[in-house]
Amino acid sequence: MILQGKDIEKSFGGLKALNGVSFELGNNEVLGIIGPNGAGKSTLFNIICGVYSPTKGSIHFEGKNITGLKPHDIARLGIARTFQIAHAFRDMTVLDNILTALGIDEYNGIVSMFKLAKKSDTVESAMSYIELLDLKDAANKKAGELSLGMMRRLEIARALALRPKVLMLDEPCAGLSYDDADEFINLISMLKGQKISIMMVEHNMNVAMRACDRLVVLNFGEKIAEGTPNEIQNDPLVIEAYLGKEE
Amino acid sequence: MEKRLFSVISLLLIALMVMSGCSGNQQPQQTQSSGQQEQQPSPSGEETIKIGFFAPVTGPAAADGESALNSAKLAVETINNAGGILGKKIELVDYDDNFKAEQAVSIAQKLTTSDKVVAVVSGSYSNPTRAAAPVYQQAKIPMVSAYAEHPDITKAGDYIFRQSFVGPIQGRAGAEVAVKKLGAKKIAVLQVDNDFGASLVEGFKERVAKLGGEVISVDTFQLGEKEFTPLLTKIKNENPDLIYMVAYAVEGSQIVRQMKQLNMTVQLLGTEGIDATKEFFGVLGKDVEGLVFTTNLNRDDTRKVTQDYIKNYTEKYGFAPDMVGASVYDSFMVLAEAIKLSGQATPDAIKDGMYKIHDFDAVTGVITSYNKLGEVIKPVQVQTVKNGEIHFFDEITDMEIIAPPDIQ
Amino acid sequence: MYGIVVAINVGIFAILALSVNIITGYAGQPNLGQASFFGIGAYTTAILAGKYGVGFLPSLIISGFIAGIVGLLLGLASLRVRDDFLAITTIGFNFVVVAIFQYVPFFGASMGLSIPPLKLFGYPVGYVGLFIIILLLMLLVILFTKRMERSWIGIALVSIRNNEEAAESLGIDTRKFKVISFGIGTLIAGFAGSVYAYYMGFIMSYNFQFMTSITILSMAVVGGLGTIAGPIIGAIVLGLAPEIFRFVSDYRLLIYGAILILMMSFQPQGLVGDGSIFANIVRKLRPKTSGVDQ
Amino acid sequence: MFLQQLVNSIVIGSVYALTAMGATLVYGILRVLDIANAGAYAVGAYIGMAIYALTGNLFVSLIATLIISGAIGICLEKFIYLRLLDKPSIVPLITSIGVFIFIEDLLRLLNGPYAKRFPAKLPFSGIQLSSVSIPATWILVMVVTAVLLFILWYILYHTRIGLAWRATAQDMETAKAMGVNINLVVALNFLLGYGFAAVAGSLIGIMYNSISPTMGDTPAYKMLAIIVLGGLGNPVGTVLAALIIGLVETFLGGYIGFFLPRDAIAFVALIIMLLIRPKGLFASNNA
Repeated sequence: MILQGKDIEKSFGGLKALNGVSFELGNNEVLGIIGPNGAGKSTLFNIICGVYSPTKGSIHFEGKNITGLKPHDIARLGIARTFQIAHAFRDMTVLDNILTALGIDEYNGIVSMFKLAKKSDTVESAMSYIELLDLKDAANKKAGELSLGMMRRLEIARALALRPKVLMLDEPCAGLSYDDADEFINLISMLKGQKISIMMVEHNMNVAMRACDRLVVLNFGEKIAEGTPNEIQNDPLVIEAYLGKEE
Repeated sequence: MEKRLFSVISLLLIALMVMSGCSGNQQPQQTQSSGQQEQQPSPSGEETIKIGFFAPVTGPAAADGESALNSAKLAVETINNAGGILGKKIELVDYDDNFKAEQAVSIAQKLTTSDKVVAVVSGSYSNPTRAAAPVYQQAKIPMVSAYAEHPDITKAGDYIFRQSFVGPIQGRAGAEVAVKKLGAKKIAVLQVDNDFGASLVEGFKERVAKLGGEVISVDTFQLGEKEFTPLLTKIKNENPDLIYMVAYAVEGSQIVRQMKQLNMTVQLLGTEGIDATKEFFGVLGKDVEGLVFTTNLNRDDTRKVTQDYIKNYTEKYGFAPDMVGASVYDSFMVLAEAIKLSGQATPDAIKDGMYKIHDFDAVTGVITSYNKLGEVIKPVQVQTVKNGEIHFFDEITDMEIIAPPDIQ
Repeated sequence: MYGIVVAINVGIFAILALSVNIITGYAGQPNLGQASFFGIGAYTTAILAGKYGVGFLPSLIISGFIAGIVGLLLGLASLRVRDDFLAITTIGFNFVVVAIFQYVPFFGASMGLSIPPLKLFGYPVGYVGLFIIILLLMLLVILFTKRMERSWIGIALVSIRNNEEAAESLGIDTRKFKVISFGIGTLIAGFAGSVYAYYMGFIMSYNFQFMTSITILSMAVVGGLGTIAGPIIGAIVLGLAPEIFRFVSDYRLLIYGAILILMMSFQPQGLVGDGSIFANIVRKLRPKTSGVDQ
Repeated sequence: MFLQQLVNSIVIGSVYALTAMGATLVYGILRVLDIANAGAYAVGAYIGMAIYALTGNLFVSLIATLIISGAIGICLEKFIYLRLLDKPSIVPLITSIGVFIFIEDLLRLLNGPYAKRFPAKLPFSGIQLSSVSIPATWILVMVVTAVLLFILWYILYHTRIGLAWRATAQDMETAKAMGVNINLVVALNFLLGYGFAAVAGSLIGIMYNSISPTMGDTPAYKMLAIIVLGGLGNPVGTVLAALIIGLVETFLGGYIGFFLPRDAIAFVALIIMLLIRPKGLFASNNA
């Protein structure tokens, strides 16, 4: 087990967005968080990444309590993330986008931050991530000029460049075509081969079923089910949560 | 990457060369600054005497700038129509400083090096004039400051003169009028917060104390302020005998109007700052009856220079001149007189001529002389408004009051 | 001589435009109060050199550091506000600083402060000497910015400008870097202020008003934010405009306003900014380089 | 004295409210800090004076000022602002400063630098209640401000176009998706935004009996402080903030005297407020 959440509670004003949610992410596992709109998926995701701090409960990473740390601290510990809405650095080239992540060890010191960034070995290492995600032709293009699918790949490449132990993906397939989504699922299995644990929020059931080893289902801020895709598929509570609205 | 840095630097150098080239073209044979200041014939062949001028024609003080420029043009026209000086015509080289000290400094350089004027009149405020004064001093080109008040201006050196009273003199004169003529004991001061306001109030407070009056409150406001009711309501409550208002026309006119709106009838004493026919009296019309103010232009002066100036200005521009205009006009007349006295139109001769001026008949009164610091010695005029017109009220000639600071 | 004086003016404003460029151009934090740090630098020098007879180099350095420290503090305070709120906070800061200069007698209040002419090793430094000092200072600033652009801090700042959340997710402490950018940008403005004080010989609070901040920022924007050549070219164009258009003196401001409108309408990236006509030409002419530093 | 100062502060506050309303409206929709709105303020004073001199009817001249200046605003929007919306916010800001400088200097060239009178004859006279005086011009300012703000409030909260305005102010993309005619909303916004500023300019001209090309200088930045205090783009907040600033300035000046320039007071208040409530005194909750 690499990442663990215990009884996480979060309220905004009077509204409870999360109510006592716990989860565990095993080593080299792909865990999916699913649930209907407003279930609290994104809130949970943002709490893990340090954007919000929980009202109650705690997060542990490799046994260490990381509750309330800032996003940049969490990134430095080895938890990388992507965003639901593409967050590429649009004015920067694809290469520079990746470089940004490679500087993670240099941003702390006032001297080291003035070290040259584009040393040949750093650029080489950046190029390896670019090649890994098949972005080589676009390496010197501005990120803002990329297609949505490419931008998502860029974000994943950038997150991987942090050399994380855990990769958090926020609806990585939203807005992608069927083919792109397919490609994405292949990518996930490739990453698994590289000993990275993955936790993803996914709205698209189909993608979640295919990509994940295990799923956690949220509804109205509470965990209503947990298990393998097969178990979840047949869970009456889950079916009700997803289809209940149609009544 | 390196290449780009070089291209930036070379671009910069090219720009600089172009710039220095520009100024170089205008003065091909002059490599050293202000070495020999011989009077040179103008390119047209006709010999002229070039006099430089700068004023805030654009920007927040554009109204004073225009008054100043109008009078500068009128002065040059008047002199030239009378045959010029020493048989030569005057050529006006005028610039707009946009109310900015930086621009006044570059204008000073332009006037002294590329335009090669023999003397300069400042038609601007203290900040630009004060910043430019050392440049003229260093270039050894005499400059006459027409109406800037800052005491330090003339301290730049012996080539710098002032045509208006240095701040504290007018303040002392105001105190004299307030206490002795208007019989005020308790006085409230309402002051614009800049060097003009500060230096006048300094002299005023000192003299009021000496004469046994009391300044019960000093309130300041910033340039461009329009709303005085909070301050006036406060002053009304203090019930003073007189309000000493050190303000410019725009603010001063609002003070008068708002006093009226608040039914305040207390006597008001103003300064030359409000002496702007268009800006102050134009806006107020007949609402300023009984106002008394210190200035340097006496409208009832029967001397021909003054009456001619008022008449010619009004004819040319369609409205009556103000203190700013009169001071600028006089600055040119004084320079012309200095040239006549020394018989030569070179900067050094003009400077020496300025110190020789004695009992000169200027629009703004008879100038006794300029002291060693370059400060003018002349009486302070006190004017009042009667039936919507500006008239003589008093004249302060007491040397104890009007003697400017001098080099010890 | 006139050319030199104009060049000094342009040079000082080029340094200022470069300084605001670090905060607004690279880090993307709007700053409409840069003139206040320019003023803090100038007033520090006026007090040190004018009142206490401190020499040029110590005055220059202390002026820069005081401006930089105040800038750090403003940067810290500004972390609570963003974008347009930050823009207006910096305007407010400018007004408060000018008010302090204008009212506190120690700062000369409404009478301003005088600065003795600059002397080095006992010899007076004329305009030419001052111009060389300004060129050197500008060169230092350019070299520094260049280095910054190519190092991790430059990448961090640009990433913050692009997307704060994403930068944070990559281990960049955005708060720290924003504050650092304020510190560096205002430090440079303080240096510019110090030289300006020597150049003018006399300063008043009016010189450091909000409108001066606008002038500085306009130069950086018109030239091209986030580039090095941009602010310099902007300072040259907008700095020379009032001098070039002297022959139409009455219409000078009108033309100045029109330049701003036209530039922003047709070249909002600035004259040499990314995607401007000029930058595209350069991009086409130049062979592709990998941009690797050895 | 207290009552008099209270009346003073209400007049000052109403003037601020009307002046800042234009910039608030523009910000509410376009998210542009519109310094040029202060240009409309000065233009409005000149147009108002010219039409009043022509017709002698104050009511007609105020309405005409509103419409003509509003039309100028729509032109600025169509030809300048609309194409800058996707640019970084600094670009429209610098543009609006350019427009402001241009307008101010154009006024100086057309009308000369000297202040001019705006002597309007009012159909009623001032009020004198024991020690409190309320001049006729003040009554005019307060009444016109109240009427205009009421009309604005009615449009915003009780008409379909007002609903569309509020939807657009919340989120322009969503409003567009929901079928709101964005062009119409933006045009109305500029009509009112510039119209209000122009009427404010006219009223100030009458109140001080003085108009000059540079009269927009102070409002140009002061209204920024007020619209931020009011929560940037929140019309109701702007009115409250304007009244509060009027009150604070008056009572500080009236009892202690100004230890800072009056404008600095507004900005000090602003900075303190931003440090305590970073989104403005009256920021709407969903901001």
